Amino acid sequence: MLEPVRIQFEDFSSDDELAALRASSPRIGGIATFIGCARDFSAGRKVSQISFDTYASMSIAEMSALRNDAIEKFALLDARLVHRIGVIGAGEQIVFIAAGAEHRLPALQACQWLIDELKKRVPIWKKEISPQGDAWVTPHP
Amino acid sequence: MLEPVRIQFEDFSSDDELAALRASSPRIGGIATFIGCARDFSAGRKVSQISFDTYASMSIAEMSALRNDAIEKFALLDARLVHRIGVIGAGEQIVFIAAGAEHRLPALQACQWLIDELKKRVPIWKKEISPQGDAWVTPHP
Amino acid sequence: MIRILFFGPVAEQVGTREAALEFKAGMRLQDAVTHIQTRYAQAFGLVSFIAVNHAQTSDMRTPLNDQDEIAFMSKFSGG
Amino acid sequence: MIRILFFGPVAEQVGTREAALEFKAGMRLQDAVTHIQTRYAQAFGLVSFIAVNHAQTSDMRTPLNDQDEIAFMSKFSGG
Repeated sequence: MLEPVRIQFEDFSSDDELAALRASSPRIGGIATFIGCARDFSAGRKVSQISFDTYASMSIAEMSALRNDAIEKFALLDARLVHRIGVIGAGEQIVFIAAGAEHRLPALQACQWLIDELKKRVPIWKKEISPQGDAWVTPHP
Repeated sequence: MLEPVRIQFEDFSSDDELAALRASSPRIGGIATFIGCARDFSAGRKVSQISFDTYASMSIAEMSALRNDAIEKFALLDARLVHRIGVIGAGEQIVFIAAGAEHRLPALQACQWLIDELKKRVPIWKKEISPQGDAWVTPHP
Repeated sequence: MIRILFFGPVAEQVGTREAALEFKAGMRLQDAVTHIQTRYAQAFGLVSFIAVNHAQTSDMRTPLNDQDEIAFMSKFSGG
Repeated sequence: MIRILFFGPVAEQVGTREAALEFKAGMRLQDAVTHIQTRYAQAFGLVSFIAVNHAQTSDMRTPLNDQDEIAFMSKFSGG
């Protein structure tokens, strides 16, 4: 059984995550997901790969807390968060978020809230690898 | 190759749809999806199946127009809409929407807009089948 | 001939998914509506939208052509 | 011993992912911060958040215990 909150090197399957989410309750009427992908272009430069580092134990703790917060705040039936680390090629998947609720609006709102909060609260850092050199990404405030 | 707008009896695979969406551009940074599922409970009654009818040729025309409208309105790189018809068991998938953009906000906004508009503009009707009898669903205004 | 289509709750009430209406030169949407309203009074109470050749319209003066397809539809409930 | 952790840009600047600091009774977070700030002045400029045992804190009076884990982190950029 796939854990609902994970940090992993391997790619993920949306079908597998959605099957796990749907198995949690037959009362789910709406599932919103967000998938972040590695763009091949950033800040005017071609990007070939993105390398991710994390404080894994704190990330898992923060992602679990986020999941619990979202379930409570939006009355979700279930939610899942998966973030990959290591070196990810352009066009590949980075992060998966899913929120399942009885109706669509809370699912969609929770999904957006989860990805926004993940970016703020989860200790993960990315470095863009391009033919012109590597650069850590500094988020704008 | 899977068409980006479809009405079909068969179930769909999010992985297959997402692979087709991601193949459209390596510049996609965010993909938002919405999946509607058949709830096992509605208006106080247990629901065992939902039966869908459609005016197929008009639905395809409306869904294609919706896709074009969303791509323009939210500057999406691609979008997909799949709706199942026929008899769908409780817990099963009904509808799939995906919106891919360079950044997450337009993808999330487009996804919500697409499912809201689909419900308003696409000629599909559902009948809930329950042990207490069948009932066409009348949407609230 | 004009092709008349019914779906979902309307089709169930009418008892068929399709009907035909003889085309006459100069016909307008209002003529088809009046015919359906008379022939299927009870089902017509469910109708909220009308589409002529896949496009919704509420303009009853819309001129009809032979082979046109008119759908009488109740409120949508997909998604 | 207190375990000091660095990640991402901070680890790259420091040149290591982990350092150790001798624990002394009565130590507070401020003592660890002063030590790191002195020893890795340049990397410290990148630090925006500090976590003690996986929980972010900005309270420099936080008492430390032997075996504590302190992370000096730059702004997050995941997702």
